Amino acid sequence: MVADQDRQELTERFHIERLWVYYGNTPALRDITVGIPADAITALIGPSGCGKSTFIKVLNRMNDLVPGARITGTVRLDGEDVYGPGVDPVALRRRVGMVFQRPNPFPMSIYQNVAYGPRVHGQRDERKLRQIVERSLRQAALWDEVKDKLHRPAMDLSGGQQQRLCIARALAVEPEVLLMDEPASALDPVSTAKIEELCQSLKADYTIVIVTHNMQQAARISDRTIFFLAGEVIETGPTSSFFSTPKDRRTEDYITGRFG
Amino acid sequence: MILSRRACALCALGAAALGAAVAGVNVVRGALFALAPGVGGMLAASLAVVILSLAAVAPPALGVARERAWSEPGPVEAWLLLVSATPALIVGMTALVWFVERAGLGFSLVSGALGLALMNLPFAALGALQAVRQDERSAGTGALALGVPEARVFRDIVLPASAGALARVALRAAARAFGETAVLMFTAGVEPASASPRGLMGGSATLAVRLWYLTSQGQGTGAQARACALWLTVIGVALALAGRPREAPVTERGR
Amino acid sequence: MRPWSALVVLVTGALVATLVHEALPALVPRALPELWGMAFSPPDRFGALGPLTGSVAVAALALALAGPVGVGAGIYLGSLAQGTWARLLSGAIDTLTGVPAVVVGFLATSFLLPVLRVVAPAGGGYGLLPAAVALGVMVVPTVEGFAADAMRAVPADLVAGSLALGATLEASVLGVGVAHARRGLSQAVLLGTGRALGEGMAVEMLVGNAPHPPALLAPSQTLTSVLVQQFGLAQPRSLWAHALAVLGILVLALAAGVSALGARRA
Amino acid sequence: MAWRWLLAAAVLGGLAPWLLRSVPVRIRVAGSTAFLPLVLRMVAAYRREHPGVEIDVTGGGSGFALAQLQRGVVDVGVSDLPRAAPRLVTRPWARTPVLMVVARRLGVTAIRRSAIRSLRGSSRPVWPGTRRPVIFVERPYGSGTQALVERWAGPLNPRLRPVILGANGLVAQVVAATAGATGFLDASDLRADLVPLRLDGVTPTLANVAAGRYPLVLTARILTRARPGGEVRRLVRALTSTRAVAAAGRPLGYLPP
Repeated sequence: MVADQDRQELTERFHIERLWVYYGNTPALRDITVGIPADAITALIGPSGCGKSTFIKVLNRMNDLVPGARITGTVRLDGEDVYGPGVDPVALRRRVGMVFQRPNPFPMSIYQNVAYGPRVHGQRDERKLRQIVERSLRQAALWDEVKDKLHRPAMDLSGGQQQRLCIARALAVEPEVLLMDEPASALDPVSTAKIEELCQSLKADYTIVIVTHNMQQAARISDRTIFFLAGEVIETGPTSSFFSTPKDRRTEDYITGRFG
Repeated sequence: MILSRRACALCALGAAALGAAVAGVNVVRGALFALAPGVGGMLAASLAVVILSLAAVAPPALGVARERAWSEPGPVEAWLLLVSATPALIVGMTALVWFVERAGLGFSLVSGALGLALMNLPFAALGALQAVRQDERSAGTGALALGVPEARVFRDIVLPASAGALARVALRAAARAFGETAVLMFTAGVEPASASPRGLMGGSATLAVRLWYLTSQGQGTGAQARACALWLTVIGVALALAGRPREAPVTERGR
Repeated sequence: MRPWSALVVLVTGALVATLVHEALPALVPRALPELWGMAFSPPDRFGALGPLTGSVAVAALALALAGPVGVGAGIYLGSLAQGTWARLLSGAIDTLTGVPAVVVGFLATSFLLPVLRVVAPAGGGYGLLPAAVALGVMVVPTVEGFAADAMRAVPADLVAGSLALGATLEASVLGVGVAHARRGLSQAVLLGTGRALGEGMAVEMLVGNAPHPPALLAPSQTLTSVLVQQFGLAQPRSLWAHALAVLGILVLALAAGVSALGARRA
Repeated sequence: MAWRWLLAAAVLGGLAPWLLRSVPVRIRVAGSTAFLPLVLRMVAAYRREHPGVEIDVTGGGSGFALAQLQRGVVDVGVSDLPRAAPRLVTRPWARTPVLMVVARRLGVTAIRRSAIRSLRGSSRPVWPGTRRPVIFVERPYGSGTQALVERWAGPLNPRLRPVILGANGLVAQVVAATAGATGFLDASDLRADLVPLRLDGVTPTLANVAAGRYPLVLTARILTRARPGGEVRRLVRALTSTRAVAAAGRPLGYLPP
């Protein structure tokens, strides 16, 4: 038992302890203690309003931008307190990339969308930038579709392509973690399948946290699942056992569709 | 039912008729006098103060927009909303004390432009804020998530994304300034520009102030007054129409 | 607060402070002769009540004229309107937005005053009535805009619910929709009133500016008309100038107060 | 970052008036609208002789000129007000007759001072010989014309409700349009549908003003702050030259003091 826990500590990328998040005086997350393993896909599931989106935004401090939000407890990334004094949220977000529910390409060309991040972070060499753009677009499985129109506006792409562009954009700054907030919920089934495939191929190099509404999706792609309900973590475990033998009654109710 | 649909439409058409009358009468009666002597100089003076005032109001308005783009509306917005109801006349009185008298700028186009900028300040700041917050696809948030500093995101992503909305705010501010009388009366003077241009430090009548002055001198029937009215209407309406906010198309319900 | 926001708040705050500072010497008790008199007539009579009544009366009258038109157009454009007529109407109202106040005043002096001069020769046609008509024309777009916004904010489900009961579209919008937007519609009228209270130039051209109790068709005063005429004439730091600043505070308080009442969200 | 910009703007703003003012010499003249035609004519002549000097001329009225002189916004003022202005230097400048006018169709052409006084003092004034009520069109406080008229013709009965108009041009417009109305204005605002009344049997002409026969004469003064600087002093000296006023004024209806 002790040995098992130790092994888990070693491979944990994020460790969250006694985390409370309040909006005004209303707690949105209550006393969360959970770990997120490195080089694996962790799925966050739960009904709407259960706090999973809040949770993911805590990880890269996007929550700082939500007015009236206040947190207590600790969030550690590789052992370092994310909310500690002297931590620059801007630098943190470079390490922890994020993809949003609705694709939100910048009002620029496809090429510039991907090159923007590295350029802001100091990459001036155009040849290197071109390499980064190509590599990121290949990683996001978009290269073949856009290589002939790199300088067309990103807004001309289809929704699914735009979302993969946003993933490429996030990958271009070489993050260690990739947060995805329901990345496929606004997409058609074909695009969704492509995004899922993409997650699988990225798993080897990145820690991926994905919020999803879709339990089949969670079961298909994730290694671990965390179930949120009303701001609390109800159950967490390897995806395989999570869906086959849930320990908590509420988890079972949720995954069998009895509520939510 | 107190109001029938027809009554609504009739009320609305009444408003439309008023609008058409205002515009139409001016165009027809003013057309012949559009080039009355002195009008060219005043048109130039009007445009100059408007452009100068926009240049003066843009940095603070965009500055506020940048600083508050990602914050929830708070006391700053509440205050701006409150003071945006300040009547132009009150702004003019203050501008007379501040710019004309204390700063020693005298009755001049510079004073006029500063007065107009002061008048438009809350309006422009609120408008710019609304414009940048309208970034619907939240591309700005996407850039923040890449670890780009806020100031950079604002410059590179939010500004281009909201350029259209910002331009419309600027056009509306220009329309307000172009037709403004109370502020300019106290800051830029009422006499028509002379044949020799007197520069930005000289006082000069703008179209709106001149029209008020002529009317209140009992010379409202003259060619110059009509020409002023014509230019004011044509340019004012053009600016207002060009700057009208894009709203969602009227939703078609039921039927 | 961050620098630009601080600057903007400071400058706008200083504007109010300047006005109060100018008025201060007149605000000590008994500094102004006849502060509550009906006539503001320098050099010795600084009655604020007359201009104040004039301002309130002219704004109320203007809204009595423009309110129904503006609200009606707002309801129509915000919910019922479809197709060409709606586009024409909203274009016309947007056009009206762009017509400067001074042009409205000019047109009223050219076309309305001569007619009223025949009706009431003793007053030269001047009075609250022509001023209110001009103001009414000016505030129609304001009222229409906010009224239409209020109607657009009515949840579509609400109207649909009424339609589902077999009510006609008109009945649904006017019954259920207007009931829901009632607060927003009254706010539209308040915002229009705020604008009417602060408008000076057109009123000054039409109201007659005589220090008498307000009348529909005889020269009267409003706060703004007194300020337009006299602010440039009063010697700085004279009792007259301080008294004018007091009128300025009244205008600001009225206009901003009524607008704030209108802008307050539920 | 923004602080730096603000600092720069503040410094620039502080320096701006000085920077901008140090460009060419600029003299600001404002004053009585009744005398504006004469001011404009004389300033135009002065500009031709002194091309390096910028002169802005604004009407605005005597009260406006006094107030703005005291604010330091205007350098030279033209006032036809009798009231003294503290700390300002006054020089007599020009005169012009004030006309009492009625609409031509009213049929009145002359009136005596005593008759005007009794009309103005009455609570229900009626034109002699008709039953038409008199409608008084007055000017506001701060108008030199109004001050002169009140001194000569007496105050209005407080129960009357006169029309008060801000400018002589408006007075002309309203009196012409209203039967029974009467008002006072200067010669430059006279129009064909108005009749200037003979007062105490004297026709308002420049000759009668010069001879001292016409009773209603408005006198304008040139005002400056104490000890004006070189360019302003030179302009004032040119403006107040009696010969120049006579030459420029006669065709426009003005006389030297």
